[in-house]
Amino acid sequence: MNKPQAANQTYRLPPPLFSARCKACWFSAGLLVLVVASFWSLDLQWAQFLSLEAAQSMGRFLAEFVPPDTAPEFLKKVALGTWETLAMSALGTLLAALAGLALALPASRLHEGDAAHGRTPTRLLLNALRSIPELVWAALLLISAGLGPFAGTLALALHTTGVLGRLFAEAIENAPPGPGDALRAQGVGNGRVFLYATLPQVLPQLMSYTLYRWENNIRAAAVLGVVGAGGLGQLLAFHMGLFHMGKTATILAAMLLLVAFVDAASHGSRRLLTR
Amino acid sequence: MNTSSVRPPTRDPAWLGRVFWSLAALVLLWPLLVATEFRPWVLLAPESLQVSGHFIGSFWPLAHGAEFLAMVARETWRTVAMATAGMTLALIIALPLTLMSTRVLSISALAGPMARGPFWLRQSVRWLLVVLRSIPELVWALVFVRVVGLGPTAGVLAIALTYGGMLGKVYGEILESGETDATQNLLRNGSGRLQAFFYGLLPASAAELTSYTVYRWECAIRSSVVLGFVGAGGLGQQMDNSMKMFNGGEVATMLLVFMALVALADRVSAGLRKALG
Amino acid sequence: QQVFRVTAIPDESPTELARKAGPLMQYLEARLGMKVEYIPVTDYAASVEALVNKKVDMAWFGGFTFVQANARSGGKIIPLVQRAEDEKFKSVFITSDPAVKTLADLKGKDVSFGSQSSTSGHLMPRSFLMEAGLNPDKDFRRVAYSGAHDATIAAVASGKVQGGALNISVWEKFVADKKVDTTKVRVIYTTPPYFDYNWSVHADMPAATRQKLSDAFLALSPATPEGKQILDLQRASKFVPTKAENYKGIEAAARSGSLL
Amino acid sequence: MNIDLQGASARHPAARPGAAPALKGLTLRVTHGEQVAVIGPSGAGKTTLLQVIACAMPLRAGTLQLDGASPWQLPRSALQRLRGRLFLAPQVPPLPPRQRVVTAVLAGRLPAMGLWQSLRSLFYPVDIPAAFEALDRFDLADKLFERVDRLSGGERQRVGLARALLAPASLWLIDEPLSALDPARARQAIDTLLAGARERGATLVTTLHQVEVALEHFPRIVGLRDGALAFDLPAAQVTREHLARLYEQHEDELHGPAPLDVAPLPVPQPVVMHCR
Amino acid sequence: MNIDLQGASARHPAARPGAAPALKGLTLRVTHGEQVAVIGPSGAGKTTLLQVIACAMPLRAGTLQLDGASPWQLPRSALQRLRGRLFLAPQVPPLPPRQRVVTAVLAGRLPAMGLWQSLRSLFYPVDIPAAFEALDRFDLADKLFERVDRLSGGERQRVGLARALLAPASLWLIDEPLSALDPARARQAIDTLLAGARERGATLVTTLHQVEVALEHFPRIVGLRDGALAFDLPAAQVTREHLARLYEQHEDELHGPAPLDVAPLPVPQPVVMHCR
Ligand SMILES: Nc1ncnc2c1ncn2[C@@H]1O[C@H](COP(=O)(O)OP(=O)(O)OP(=O)(O)O)[C@@H](O)[C@H]1O
Ligand SMILES: Nc1ncnc2c1ncn2[C@@H]1O[C@H](COP(=O)(O)OP(=O)(O)OP(=O)(O)O)[C@@H](O)[C@H]1O
Ligand SMILES: [Mg+2]
Ligand SMILES: [Mg+2]
Repeated sequence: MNKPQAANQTYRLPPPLFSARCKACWFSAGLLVLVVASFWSLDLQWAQFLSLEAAQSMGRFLAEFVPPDTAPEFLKKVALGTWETLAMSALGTLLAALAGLALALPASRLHEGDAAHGRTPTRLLLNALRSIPELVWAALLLISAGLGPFAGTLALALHTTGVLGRLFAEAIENAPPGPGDALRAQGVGNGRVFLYATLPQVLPQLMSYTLYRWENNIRAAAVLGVVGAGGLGQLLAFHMGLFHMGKTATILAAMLLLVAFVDAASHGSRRLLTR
Repeated sequence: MNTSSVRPPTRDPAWLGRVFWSLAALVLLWPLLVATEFRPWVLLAPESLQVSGHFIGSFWPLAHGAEFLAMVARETWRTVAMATAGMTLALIIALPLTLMSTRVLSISALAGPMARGPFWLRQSVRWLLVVLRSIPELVWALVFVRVVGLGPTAGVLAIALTYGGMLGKVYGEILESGETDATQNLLRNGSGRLQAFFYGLLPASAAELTSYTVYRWECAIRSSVVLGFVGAGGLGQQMDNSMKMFNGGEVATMLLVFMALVALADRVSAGLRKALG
Repeated sequence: QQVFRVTAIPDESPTELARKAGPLMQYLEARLGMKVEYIPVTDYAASVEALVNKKVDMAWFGGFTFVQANARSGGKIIPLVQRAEDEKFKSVFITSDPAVKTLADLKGKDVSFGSQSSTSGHLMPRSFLMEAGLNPDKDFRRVAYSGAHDATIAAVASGKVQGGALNISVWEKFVADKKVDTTKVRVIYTTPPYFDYNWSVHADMPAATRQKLSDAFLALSPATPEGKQILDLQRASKFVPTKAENYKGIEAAARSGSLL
Repeated sequence: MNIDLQGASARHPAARPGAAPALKGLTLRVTHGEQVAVIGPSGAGKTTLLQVIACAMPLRAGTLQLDGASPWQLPRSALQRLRGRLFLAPQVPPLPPRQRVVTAVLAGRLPAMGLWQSLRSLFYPVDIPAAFEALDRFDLADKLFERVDRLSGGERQRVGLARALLAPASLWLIDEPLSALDPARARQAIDTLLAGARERGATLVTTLHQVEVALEHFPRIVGLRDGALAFDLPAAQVTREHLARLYEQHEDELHGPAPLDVAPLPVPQPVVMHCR
Repeated sequence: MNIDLQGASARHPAARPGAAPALKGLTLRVTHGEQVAVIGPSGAGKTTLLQVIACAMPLRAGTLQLDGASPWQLPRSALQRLRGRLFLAPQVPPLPPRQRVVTAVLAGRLPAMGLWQSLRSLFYPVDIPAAFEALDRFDLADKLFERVDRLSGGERQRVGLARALLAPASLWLIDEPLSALDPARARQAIDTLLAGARERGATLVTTLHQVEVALEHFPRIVGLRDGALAFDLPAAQVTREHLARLYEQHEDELHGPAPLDVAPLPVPQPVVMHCR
């Protein structure tokens, strides 16, 4: 057929990626140094961890967990704490998803020619929200919102807004531009391009980010209890501190169930969405 | 040509479902608001405004004694080192588990449902990941602290276990949510799983995987701060003290350090994305 | 054994504890003739586990933590000495709310204890509240655990909670050092006395070492400059011997509050 | 809408530095209501040309005027209004997966809908009959409530085309409308597009690879090669030689005889031009 | 590779419950080295047929045998080995963005490469000359190191086709290879595919919308309509009536004369069949 003659075959070799490749070398070297320095400077005592003695005391410790406390009164308390944790994390995440979406739009460059004036300040705000751990937010908010789950909910919402806002913005920026460009060429404004072209593409991703954040927040909600923001965490800190191992076991089991439940819910919703 | 004999439908068949689900969402929301005592107006009550205003006012001046700053620098490094070491171990746990659990890389799932064996393997890996991450790192740390005593080992191990679970899961989700046509085409043409991963899946989601990893590293820093609260040392312990004592200046300085760390992580992430994109 | 390790329950901020421990460790080093190391912890339970598992040789316990350690080790923890003040220790309830005058006024308010494992910050105040007919779990709006006595003062002073219960000696020190504004934060109730803190060791410790240790503590006197410095830091007039029976009352209180 | 492109050059922003520009010095005028087919080999710059006209890509050199106005000099709101009068159907139908056909088709009408109405339409499609009718003209009415990612390739392409019928546009830019269609559906699609544009008085610029279809249905043919104009003639005047030269392979010496046996061309027929 | 499909029915798993199956009771035998073109209206089930043969979709009813073996009864490793001998080029080229052309083309050879070699190839392409030669046969050698998302539509399609030349396959299943190509490139592509398959002794099954190309180049034509076989004839025996009936619109009464004026068909020429 049209098979070219060998004599005419010329091809270029790949462009020498020397500079780029070396950037990569530098980066890898830096990363390696960081990792090595971390392990070295912490002087981790693996020997102590892997010793027979440690295994024994670990075994003893775990043995104390049985039998879990199943007194009905205590179970009621745990159920209440579980519900409070669930509500805190769910509402916190919901608020954060709404606020995050609202902030993600100004924080992303929606298309190539977008000047995106609000991008830098919005990202700064998101970073500030995100860099403060939930626990610290909770401690700050406990002062003005009073003890209890409301402060915890707000703390989760604030921190998670920062996280989700950034993740959403990145998902939006990474969405395939084709559908959006087609509408934009028709003069449709940014908001509606988002609703009709970008959102249907990124929605599963946004949902799965939100759902996975929800799982995170359940664990965070447990931590929040330690500073007095209610939920399972408060019970956990109390009983673990007092060596009530049976009760601790019950609480941990409740936590596991809760996360497994959220995991299943998240998985199910994702399946529904990507069907 | 377009005088249709078929009459256009007058109703959207999806309508009823939509109304139902919107109402259901509203009905579900109510008990949540009750359970969390959602009363935003208490934030604006004069006494709480005064209390929080007073505390925020004490943020200035920032604590900047040389000794304090040196301590903060030392503890910051400790925190970062704990996070880095924990993340390294977490990656070692997560990578093989991810490859084992991704549905896209399942050959038997190329057509219809997955075969029994691989399905249960995947499912058990998923469960392992669930167990690893459902116990908060704080609890792992409390357990380890009790068993082997204090120090960073407990913190590093706690981060490694929880984050291994989380990374494994989210990597899987990222890989499955992207475009999978290319990967499936490779598998269908008979390539191996790892080959399909490197040639089809990875190029499509490398940027996202990297930025998620950097983000997790940043989360690990925050976690090691939280672990400081139970005695793993680092910035968290100092933060705990200053918070408890309402020492606004110290709190503010440390908050600024957090922000700087997060900004650094962000910068790294953006740079990597650019290099990979 | 090369190093003698000591720890203390974190009832105050760790920096403060480390400051208090310094001179005492030096003194013990001289008396025992071996290196003494102070290991700070941030968790009451961790200090209990540390002595029970012999990760440390001696620990500064509150009454309740001692009872816990004794129970967990099967009665193998021995209290050596305590401060003279600890024989009749007290707790105080403080408030910053002008409307609160008596314990009963705390009903429906937010109240903060110290750590849940604290004797003077939680167990005894709770026990006396129960005697006064108040059930903290039902009658207060919310119960918080600040974790340490000084943190309780800070929480009350900032208005985060309306009431707090803490160790009287920390309170008196804060008042003496003028670290708290007494026009705003006042004491509304002081509890009857009870036995509290002690220095405990594990029963597996050789009797000779135990003897040396208690001798060292009992020999501390305000007459020598070194003794005075240590006793001041420990907020003690002198150390006296103690025994496990002294803590039966606390154990009973813990059991009746189902905290043990 | 009138298009006036003078000496237009354009490069893709992501193109590598050494690469030739995708359009070089192209001059083209299309008057109101005209129907033009753009043909040319793969990589000639047809898609780029449509993008330039759709104001989706600025020019490196030269000028573009739409109805006498330079779009890139307009204030943003005016540019946006101008774009509302354009309709660009890309080569690959730009359909977000999981969207339903009815929503995807109604999206063509977005420039004419208020914000509130377009929000409402996400919950309950505003004008089902219109969407139905547009789809019906492409023989696809039965897929009205199907999800777009469950359609076959040709069905998807027709959904993309049906959008045009709902767009409030006076310039249609359609990129390879027939690529995934069988001959009968292709004929129907091109008839519908031509008739639709004619009914609305819209200018129609279409790129095509089906030379016979172009010659048969379009009064005017623009040949593009390597980003430059190869010819711009009434369909009746396009000869086999024109086409052979247009599609000639790049490595001339290698494929000596190939360019001349371009697919058997139908004898071009003079076409009655309605709206010229 | 021999294909033996008996009474095959298939449904897409995501299809709505009421929808008709995409393939209904299809029987088709293709012997080793044969070259078959599948034609039919949009939505007829052509893509589905290729997917079924490629073992990408299980059958609802009927049987599939490849070289005498039932793929779905094979153990998994054997099935994967079997797949290594298939090559399926989807309708839309499955190219991950950001990948370079050379890597995308070499990916066709993955089944024949060890893991280590394929990893190495990510850093430095293993066989640049092979990729170059494959691309050159599609007139695309100059884009060897371009990124795939910076190609024009037709270029991307040809990258997808060039993979076939590197695949160690004895059955090529190519879905609409010409949709985005101009006539000259289309002819070149089809020539290359036919010659490539012949050289390797591979069976070739291609879906096509270009009826003339199918009739001219393929010895055997399979007509598919509504998931069922409309005809299965040597190219020389396919008549205008066959085609008219094949592409007839669904709403017959609406488009009375349309089906008969299917695009001008070239007179079918008997073709010498080499590998039958
Ligand atoms: N996004 C892009 N970035 C860089 N270069 C591009 C991009 N898109 C196309 N090109 C290059 O620009 C030139 C013109 O491309 P264009 O898409 O306009 O061709 P076309 O005529 O539409 O071809 P086809 O018929 O294959 O669709 C080609 O050489 C192509 O490689
Ligand atoms: N993923 C899917 N889910 C559900 N139904 C589908 C899916 N893909 C295709 N279908 C339906 O199956 C039928 C056959 O589709 P198929 O893709 O095989 O058609 P085709 O002959 O390739 O058409 P075209 O020429 O348009 O590509 C069509 O009615 C189509 O709507
Ligand atoms: Mg194009
Ligand atoms: Mg198809």
